[in-house]
Amino acid sequence: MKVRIGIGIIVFFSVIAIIGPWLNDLMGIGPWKIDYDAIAEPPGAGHLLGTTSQGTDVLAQMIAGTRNSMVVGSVAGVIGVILSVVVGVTAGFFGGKVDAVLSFVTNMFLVLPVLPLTLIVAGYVQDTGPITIALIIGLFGWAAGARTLRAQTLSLRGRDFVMAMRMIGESKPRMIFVEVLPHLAGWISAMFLHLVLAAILAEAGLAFLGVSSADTISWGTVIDQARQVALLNGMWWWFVPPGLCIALLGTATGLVNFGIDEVMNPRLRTADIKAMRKALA
Amino acid sequence: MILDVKGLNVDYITAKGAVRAVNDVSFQLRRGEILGVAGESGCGKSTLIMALIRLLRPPAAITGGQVWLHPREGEPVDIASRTDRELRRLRWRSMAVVLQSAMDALNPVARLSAQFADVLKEHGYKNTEERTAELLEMVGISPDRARSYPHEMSGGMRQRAMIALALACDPELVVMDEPTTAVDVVMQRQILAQILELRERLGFSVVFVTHDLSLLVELADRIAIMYGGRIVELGDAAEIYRAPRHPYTKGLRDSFPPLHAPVTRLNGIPGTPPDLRNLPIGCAFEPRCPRRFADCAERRPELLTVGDALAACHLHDRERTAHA
Amino acid sequence: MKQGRWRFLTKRVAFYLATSWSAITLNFLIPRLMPGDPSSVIVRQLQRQSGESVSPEAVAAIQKLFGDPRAGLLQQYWDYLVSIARLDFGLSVSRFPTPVGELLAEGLPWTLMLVGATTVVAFVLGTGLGIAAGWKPGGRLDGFLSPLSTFLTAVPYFWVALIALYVFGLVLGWFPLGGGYDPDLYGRPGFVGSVLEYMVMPATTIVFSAFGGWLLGMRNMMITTVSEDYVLLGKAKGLSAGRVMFRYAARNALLPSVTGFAMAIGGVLGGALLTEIVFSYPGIGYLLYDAVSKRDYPLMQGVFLLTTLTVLLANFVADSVYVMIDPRTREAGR
Amino acid sequence: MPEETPVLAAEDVTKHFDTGRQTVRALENVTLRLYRGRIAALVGESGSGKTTLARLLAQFYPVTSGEIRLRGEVVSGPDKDFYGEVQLVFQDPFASLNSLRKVEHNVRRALKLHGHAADDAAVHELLAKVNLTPAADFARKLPHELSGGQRQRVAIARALAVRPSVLLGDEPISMLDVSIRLDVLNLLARLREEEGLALLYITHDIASARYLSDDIYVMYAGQMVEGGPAESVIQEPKHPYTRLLLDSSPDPERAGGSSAFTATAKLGEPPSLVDPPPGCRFHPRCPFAKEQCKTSFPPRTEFADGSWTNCWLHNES
Repeated sequence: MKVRIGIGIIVFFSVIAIIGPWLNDLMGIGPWKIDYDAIAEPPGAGHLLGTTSQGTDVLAQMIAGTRNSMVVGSVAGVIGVILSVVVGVTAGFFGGKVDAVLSFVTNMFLVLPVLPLTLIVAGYVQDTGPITIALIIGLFGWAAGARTLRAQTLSLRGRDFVMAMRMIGESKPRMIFVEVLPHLAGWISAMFLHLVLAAILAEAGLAFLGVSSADTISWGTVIDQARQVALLNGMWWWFVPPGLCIALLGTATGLVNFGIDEVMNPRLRTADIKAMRKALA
Repeated sequence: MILDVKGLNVDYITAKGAVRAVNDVSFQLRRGEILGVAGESGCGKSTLIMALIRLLRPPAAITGGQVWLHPREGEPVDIASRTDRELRRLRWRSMAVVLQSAMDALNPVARLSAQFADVLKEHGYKNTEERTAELLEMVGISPDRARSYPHEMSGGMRQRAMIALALACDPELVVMDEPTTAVDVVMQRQILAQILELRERLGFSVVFVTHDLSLLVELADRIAIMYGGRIVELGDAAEIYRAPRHPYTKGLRDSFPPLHAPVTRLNGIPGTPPDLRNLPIGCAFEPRCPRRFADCAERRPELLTVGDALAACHLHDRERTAHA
Repeated sequence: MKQGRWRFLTKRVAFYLATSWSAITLNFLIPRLMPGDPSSVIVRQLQRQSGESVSPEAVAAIQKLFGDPRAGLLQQYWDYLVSIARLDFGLSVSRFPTPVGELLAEGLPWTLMLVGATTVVAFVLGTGLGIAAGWKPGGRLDGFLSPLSTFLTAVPYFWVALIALYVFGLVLGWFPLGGGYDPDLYGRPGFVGSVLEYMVMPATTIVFSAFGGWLLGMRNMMITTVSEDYVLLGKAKGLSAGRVMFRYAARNALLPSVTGFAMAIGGVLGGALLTEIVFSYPGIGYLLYDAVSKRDYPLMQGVFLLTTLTVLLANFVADSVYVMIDPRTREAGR
Repeated sequence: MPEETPVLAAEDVTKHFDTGRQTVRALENVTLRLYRGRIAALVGESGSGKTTLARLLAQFYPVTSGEIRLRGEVVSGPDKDFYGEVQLVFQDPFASLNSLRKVEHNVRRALKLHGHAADDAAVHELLAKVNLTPAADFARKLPHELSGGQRQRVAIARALAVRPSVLLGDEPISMLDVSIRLDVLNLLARLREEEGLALLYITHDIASARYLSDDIYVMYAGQMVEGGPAESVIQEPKHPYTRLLLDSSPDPERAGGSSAFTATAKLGEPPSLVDPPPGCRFHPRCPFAKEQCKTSFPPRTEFADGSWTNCWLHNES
């Protein structure tokens, strides 16, 4: 049930991200379109979520922002997952010196605070569009995942079935891809969702600090602009929706991860315990 | 008599439904007696003894029957119906437990001394250090090991410490869940010898669960054989070994190659243990039984007196009717 | 036994020293990895931004930070290391000619106070509630706290801060809108009280956003630990439920939480810096905002180094705590 | 003992594990030879080195000194040809099969990698050989749908698929339910008959060693202390440790009531292999230990019934 709600929310935002521009056209609104008759207007019939101090439609901005936030999240997620799989699985599977070096690098990235590091790099890079931001976040956010995957791979590698397959002469690539990686599917998907959320949060944080490009709209940039004007003028409808969207998407990934955790660690399944209490009551 | 179990049922209750792991089990345990419980994995033997001391983990729960404990002092208590709070008074003073792996059962972050001290204090002992030393010496561990953490001891030592811990408050009943499975044969023998000796000295009763029937024959006074959640045979240990009444007991006995007697070809028990979610209508052992006949698939045999023992097998219906 | 602990800690110290060195080196390399000569790029950027020419002193400050481009890279690196060793982080461009070190020294106590206090409170609160939720999984408390925490961990810190500022600062007017203390009381009797008053909102929002993560982690570990044999034995011994819950279950379930500190502290710190900005709190976060918006690179890099070293130190503290509470401290480390 | 060349042999093998600060002396100068069509049992407690010896024979790691010989040739390292001849069956059938792969995957890969026909018929034939019938049904099952005994059969079928001449069984039945252990032992005995395999059966259960094997070897703390035809080792143990092992094993036949366990002699525990006792490593626990035992490991004494032991008690002359 939890998992279904989570997946539902994720699918909803993904669909909005894909069809956003058409949806805006369909409703006759646009993120840059200025309605001079409705400046700083609270939610109402004309503008469902109200307008900004410049007279742009908040709903249209949210819809347009969904795409960029989701792009940052998924690009960073993909990059982070690839890096953590490559580093973690390689370190865990081959062990020895390879492991020593990779683990050191992983542990280092793990303790370096990501936000200031991202900020420094983003500060120097001239282009601060969503893809660049996503690249930087992905590049610095893989360490926790790599650490988990290394530990899991290490334990898998020591299992008898891997030894047994080695004894019948299975090749290393097949061993990694056919015998070991499928066991990590749960971890990898949990990690991906985690990274997506972390990236969206990080992007919003960067935008909040002013590191974003002027011609893109994301949930983060909406909050950033709203902060400067909306707060003092009591325009809650401007800064509440973007944060709520981030929180909703984040909750959704959390809910899905609950489900993944329960599959991987059956002790966490609470449904059975509830059923028992009910039966005995 | 220390324990009187009447019609005990234990279910595993999950979102998909309930599975009965212990089914209508009744027996009595005498003071100072060692009762062995043997059977294959999944037969319900471990669940049974954990139910006896109300230590079941969710989703297992007692769903029927009574477990009457007759303490030295005071009225008999039905353990199955008391609240956890009420049971606390009885725990460790009247009933203690030894688990299969001491490595898992001892708190990894506490010294041995602390794990003795907390239970001793809880039950009103004053000189906890002295008592701990005495207990450790009883199982052949030097008292200065009390300062050790579990991971600093050998497997055999941990297991003996676990037994010493179980005896800390001079219990009347000790249930033991495969306490020697994790140690080597030589250590197993030392531990079993110690259990027998301490039982002589201290007079506690034991319910001892194991999959190793050959070991029980030497250790236990009586043996209960479980299959598919039920007791299928219960009798004197030597008797069970010499003349098993139930074909399952016989199969189990013949699963152990002899140590000194001439070797003959043995076959164990073909087939697999029953699926508790889907038990046969008749005798649960029927599909694997070498001596099954028509009745076995249709009616479930009751656990009835056969000679000096109890057995649940239709083979003895015939004897009984023939005698009658 | 004791030896094992010392060996473990020595290894960790070596690791943190190596990591600090890497962070310092990274700080040196990043600007130099950018295309072109970093100082002139930055000067040009500053000019474009402010629309007026950059003062020669500022140019000199920037050049000092990025080294004389004519000198070899190794020479630059050496000069850089020497100045870091003297705690010389260069001069701020936006508040020229204040040394970066001075600015950081002003901001650090505020941030340490805010982040230190909130981290401790969030950890204790989250872990405590996690113990309670995990003790009875699927129970009423768990059914309420787990979804709530899932939501809270997903909410951006600064957004919570904005809402708090709007509701409690603007609408209700309960708390001051920003700053670290009442400037009128500076150096006068009510100063400490005003510091506390100004801290309430930022601290509360940080705790509010951070404790959910600890709660979920602890809950899951607690559930896993509760089904261990030693917890069952605690119950079998007839000990009180509270004793079993704390001495047997929670005591063991806590270990991974301490290890997980490394991953969490960086995030909490990042969130706290953003929260400072919302409340115009005079700490490192506000400096960082200034640095970013005014392209004050020396200050930015100073903040990066300082936060990194602080996080490493916090991690070392966590490691030391771990060594004290886990007698098995593994030799391999993590 | 036959005079032919052993199929697989460990000759004077020593194995020390270096863990950085400590050296674990797991195996000292051990010799073990496996012959075609014969079953040798290796008996000992945990820490005796029996699993280490099996893993050296299977080339999981290199020897510290001595050599592993395959048909008389020194083996230099694990390669495909070696594993075409030597296979090992693990103790835990829950761990030795990939839980995400069907039964047929295991067997089919083994067949394919060693250049044998890997069609359904070949897979089913192998499964039938280990009594997994109907083979077509079992081939499509996942490990969690099988009982422990059935899984162990799959593991054996996978090992047989490469058509090995040596099968090393590392406690292959100790994790199985009592009632099906004999089934697996009987299967191993049949494979020896039908395929002429050389078999090593590692166990801590000396009664099952006697049931299955032709020869029994006894190890203690990394040293080989006794060996010979199964019956002579069981009925007339020469080494005090073998006697201790036999006396400790449960034996219902011995039962004169519960008297069997009443001797509470403090029998001690096996020594640490980091700092093992000098000489015969059993001497601290041996009731017959002499000065000699504490200083040097005894040479081998051979007996007329084909058995031998390394014990100073039998080396008076």
